[in-house]
Amino acid sequence: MRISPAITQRLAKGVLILATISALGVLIFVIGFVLAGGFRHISWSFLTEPILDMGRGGGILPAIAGTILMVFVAIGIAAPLGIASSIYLAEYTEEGRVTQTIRFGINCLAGVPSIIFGLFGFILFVVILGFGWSIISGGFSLAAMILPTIIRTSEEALRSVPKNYRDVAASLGATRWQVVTRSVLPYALPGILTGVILGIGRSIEETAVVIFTAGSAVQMPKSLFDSARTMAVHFYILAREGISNENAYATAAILICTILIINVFAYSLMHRLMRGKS
Amino acid sequence: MKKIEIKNLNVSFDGFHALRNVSFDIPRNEILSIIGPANSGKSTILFCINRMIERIPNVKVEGDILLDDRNIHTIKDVEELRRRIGIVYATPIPLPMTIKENILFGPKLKKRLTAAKAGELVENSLKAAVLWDEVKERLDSSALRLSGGQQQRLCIARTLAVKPEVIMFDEPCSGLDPISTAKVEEAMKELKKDHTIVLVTNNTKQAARVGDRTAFLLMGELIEIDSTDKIFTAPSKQKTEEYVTGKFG
Amino acid sequence: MKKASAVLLAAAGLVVFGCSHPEHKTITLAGSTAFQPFAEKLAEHYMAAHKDVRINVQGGGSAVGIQSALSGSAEIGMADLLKLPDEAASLNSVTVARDGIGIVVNPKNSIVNLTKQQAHDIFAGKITNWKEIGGIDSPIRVISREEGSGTRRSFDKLVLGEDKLSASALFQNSNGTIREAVASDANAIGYVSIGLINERVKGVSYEGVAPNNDNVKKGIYPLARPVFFLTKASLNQQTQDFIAYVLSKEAQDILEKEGLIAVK
Amino acid sequence: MDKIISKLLFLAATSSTAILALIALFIFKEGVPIMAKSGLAHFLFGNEWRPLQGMFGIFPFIVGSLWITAGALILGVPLGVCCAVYLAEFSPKKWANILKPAIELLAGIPSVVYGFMGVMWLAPIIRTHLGGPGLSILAASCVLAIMILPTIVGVSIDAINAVPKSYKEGSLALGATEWQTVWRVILPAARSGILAGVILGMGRAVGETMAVIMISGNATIIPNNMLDSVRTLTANIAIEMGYAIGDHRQALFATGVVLFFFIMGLNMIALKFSRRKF
Amino acid sequence: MTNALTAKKLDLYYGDFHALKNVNLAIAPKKITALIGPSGCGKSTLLRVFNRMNELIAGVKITGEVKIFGRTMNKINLLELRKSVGMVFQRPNPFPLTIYDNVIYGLRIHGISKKDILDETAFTSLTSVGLWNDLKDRLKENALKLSGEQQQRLCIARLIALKSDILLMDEPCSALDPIATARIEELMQDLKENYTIVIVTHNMQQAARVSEECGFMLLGELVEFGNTDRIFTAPSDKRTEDYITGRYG
Repeated sequence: MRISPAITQRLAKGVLILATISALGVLIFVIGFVLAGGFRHISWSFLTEPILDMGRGGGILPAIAGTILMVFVAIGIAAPLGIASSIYLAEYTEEGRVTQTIRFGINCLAGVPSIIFGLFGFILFVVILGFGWSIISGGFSLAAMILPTIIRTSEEALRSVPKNYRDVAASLGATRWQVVTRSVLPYALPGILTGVILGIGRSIEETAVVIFTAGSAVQMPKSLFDSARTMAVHFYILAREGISNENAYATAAILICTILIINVFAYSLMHRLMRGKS
Repeated sequence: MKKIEIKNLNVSFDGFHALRNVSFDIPRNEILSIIGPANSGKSTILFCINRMIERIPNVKVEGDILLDDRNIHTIKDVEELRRRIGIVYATPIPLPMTIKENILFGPKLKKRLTAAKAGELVENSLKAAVLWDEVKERLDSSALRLSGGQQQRLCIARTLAVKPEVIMFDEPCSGLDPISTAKVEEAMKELKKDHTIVLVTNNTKQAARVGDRTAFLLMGELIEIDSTDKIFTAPSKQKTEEYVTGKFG
Repeated sequence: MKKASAVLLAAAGLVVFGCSHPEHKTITLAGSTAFQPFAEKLAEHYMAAHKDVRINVQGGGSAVGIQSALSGSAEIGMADLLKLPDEAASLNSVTVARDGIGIVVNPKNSIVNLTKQQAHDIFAGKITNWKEIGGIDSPIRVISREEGSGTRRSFDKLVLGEDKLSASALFQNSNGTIREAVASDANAIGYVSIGLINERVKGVSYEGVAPNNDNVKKGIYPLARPVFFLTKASLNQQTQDFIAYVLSKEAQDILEKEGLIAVK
Repeated sequence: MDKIISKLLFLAATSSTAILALIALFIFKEGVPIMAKSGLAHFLFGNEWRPLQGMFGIFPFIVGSLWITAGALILGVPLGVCCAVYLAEFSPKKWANILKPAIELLAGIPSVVYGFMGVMWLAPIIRTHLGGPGLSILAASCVLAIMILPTIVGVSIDAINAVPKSYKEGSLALGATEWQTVWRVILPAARSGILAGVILGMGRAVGETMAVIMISGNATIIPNNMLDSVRTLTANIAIEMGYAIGDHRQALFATGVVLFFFIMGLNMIALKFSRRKF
Repeated sequence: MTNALTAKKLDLYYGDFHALKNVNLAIAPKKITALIGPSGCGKSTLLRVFNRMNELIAGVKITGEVKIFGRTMNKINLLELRKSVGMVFQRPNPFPLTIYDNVIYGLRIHGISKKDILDETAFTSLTSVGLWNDLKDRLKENALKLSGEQQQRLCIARLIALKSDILLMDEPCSALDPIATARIEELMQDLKENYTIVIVTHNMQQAARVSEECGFMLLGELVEFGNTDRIFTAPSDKRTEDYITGRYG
């Protein structure tokens, strides 16, 4: 017996919907669980006080500061480098042996596990260059880790700008750099931003790299050469060592909120940018 | 007086021979129409003349093109060449910015403009493209809100703003209604007083209406070039006659 | 373009800020994760009294302690080992505290005492079910520290002697995680610093002696190892001052209060 | 001027490859000697990991990584692909526009949070209902399946969207149902792209560290079934790095070398798939 | 004889945009009917009404009555409708499957899986589009390796395999060169023995060459419909005359 296509269609659709719902269910469960467990313990002082008694008491201000500084360093290096790379790949060269090699490097780097970036950062920045466990070491290592993400998304964004715009600019006598800066970059900006946001997200959530390269000092960092812990590391230590489940949940809740806010902010910003362009 | 001279032009993309041994002249202050069915290489000729073809990967160009008796490949500053030879594309491509910014895009690439100079330039360019009266009230609104015909004339105005000597039109009316088409054609006739004009079109009737001379291209080969009257009334090649009477294409 | 240059400027500013070396004197401690929380505590007290000094405490493990002392990336390396390895021969070592190791089980477990032989057999994988030593009929889940940990080395030496750890043992990489793992699994057995035993796990007597600091001090509870501070031969003044502080009565009292055994 | 810009951009573009080379250099320099010393075959296929006794056999970890990864793929791929098909082809556009970023958000939740949730929820459930230590291959696979979901969904949606609209039109115009169109034309056409996504997800699963340490129990034996505890290559590096000296430390870097080759291999396969035209 | 397709008071909106305005027409069976008009006039939209492909686009609203061989279109099962009203697209769109799988795709989705029937159909359909002799040894090759013309023939073969009654062709030759175009036009002449063909083209000459009946559309209106020869020689509407004499388009 042949099942009629219409019924097959309905069955298949049911399965697909079920799969989508369960995937979303997991998301909602994880976020909901963490937020529900964490919000009770969040207070203004939790956000603004130093870490006391290994995290059992006080707040998480140093971890917040550490996170921000480390992300800042990582993005400050990876974004310009990554965007420049993507401009080279998308606008300045033809596909060939050179781009193949470069692309191979990017793809491989994208696949390197974070623990390897941790080892690498530890050897190069912490030991050989003598930065010690520090925000600088952590930021540099994170920058290496997020570089491929930024390159890939930016390149895609550049390529999605209609070819016509380049032709028009070139036909009006724009140099290659003018074509890029005046008629490509402005329209690729939302996409590039997405890449940067992804990079920020990955830096915020990364734990292994940070533990290996930035250490886990609880004090407020006074310079970029100080060791610091990020919120993700703080959460890991609190939860793993059973130091304080309340504070662990609270930290995780703040962490997830941060990521949510960054995403929502980025999407709305992108929407605004897009609206101006079409 | 010839403005542009094309000698033995051969172009191939990835092994596809797009133009074979094409040679002809483009006279000064005239409209030359290039006609032929789709994919016969009409637009490719235009891209060779302003060297936009160099932006396409894996393309091989042989032969010489002379602009005012100077080989364009000896011109170091390719941007300068493209300023001297403007192009208007088949579909209007306004950049997603205001009307004014669109017009000033080209001039601003070269130098800064005072507000007065810029205003003057915008007005003159739009007037020459027969668009001024329709948009003078809303120069600062987005160019994307204009109708198709207005967009195309805006693109002409944008090309004019860099003061080119030659203007090439690549099927400029294929998406336009009768009235807009007539306006664009009117603008072209107006422009030939000061410019040399090359018009690529697949509308043979349009070529008959506006062209002083007409070239017929078929599958990469130049079949015939002559005065427009001659091409449409007494062509010397059978293929030309078949095409202009609609036997194929 | 303006935006791009603003970003560049900001980045440049960041680098300058980063390069201006801090004016306060910094001491970095790194090493033993078991001692890290205590060191942090001492640092907190010391810095409160000496505003010009900054103490950085890093974990990493005893091996990291030895290495960072050797390489100079930390002024003080912390290690909790029965015996220092040969690599550390060139370093000055000073014992700052002693730490007992308590065998812990889940509070639901009825076992209260293990003989030396029983502990040895459980951790060596020879006894695999709780009923063999009078408990309920369920498999024993041995949880140990990872290879190289100071606590692990000391424990292996003291309990297992020359024998190997059970092949099916699970591993956790800190005292806290062992405690959490044992707290959540009714069949688990592990070992942690005595100071970390709390209501979530049950400390088991060893040869009839309860795991607490008094018994360690009296010398009747044998599972304990020293904590060393390792330094290079030449020391700067602030580091010497800090070590002196750690050995002072005040600091040693703090350690006692937190669950370690003072050396003086 | 344009020449200088071009050179600078080229330099930026090579940075990824340079970083990759540096990583390889450092990891290999530290790791290769011990592999030579204990013999490559012994190192790769030895069953005993007793670094203090000089026994460096990482075979159990290779097996562990493979088990966990395979489990994650078996659970995650069908779910992810179904989700992608639904969002790309069936769901109302409005939903897709909200749900796609929502699922991408899953990627932004720190892996340690997933690990912690696994320890708190999944492990006890498995321990009480299925037996074993709870901290097991099964638990780790479940957690990783959720973690690789965003990668698989994202890449698969892109692959499906990249299938020319004309195929869909052609099929529908022949009287096919939407499901028939998806099953017979779109999925085959998007196959290579989806496979590339799966391999990327696999890379993430192999490379994940912190969540796996928390949830897999880290035993050094070769597992017999899904309920046994195992240790992965990444976990081996991360948990012992702090205590490793001399040969032991080199052996951990050597584990990194193996991991590196593993990932490179996966990437090359992914590259091959993503290059292949329909 | 019942008309193959009829439309009465057909209006179509894309959101706010009124794309088809009160279209009334009747298309005779076993003839070739051409729809001409400048880009954006609604001719493709009209064509897509007949197999309900417009409904894939969000925000489409259709009013009026469409009948197929006398049956009201909306009462026919959508899948059956699309089976009997086949469509050939502007760009050849064979599936990325083997040639064989492409031809018998329609049969498979409609539940036929007997190998001998499939083989038989592959043979007859490929024969009737003139591909069998060239491709009989290459049936297992990927269809995307074929030339543009072969691909377009293959797409027609797919419909013949399904025994569609009506073939809708949406600018089927616009991606082909003149020689391939001529050959597809020839094929259409062969097919009209058994099929009703509706072709949309922006190439007036093509409409004049191949069709027996012709409709001229402008800005969503069907301006004129009738015998092709008459439309091209003695159009009754001024707008039609302007278009066919090349005033615009």
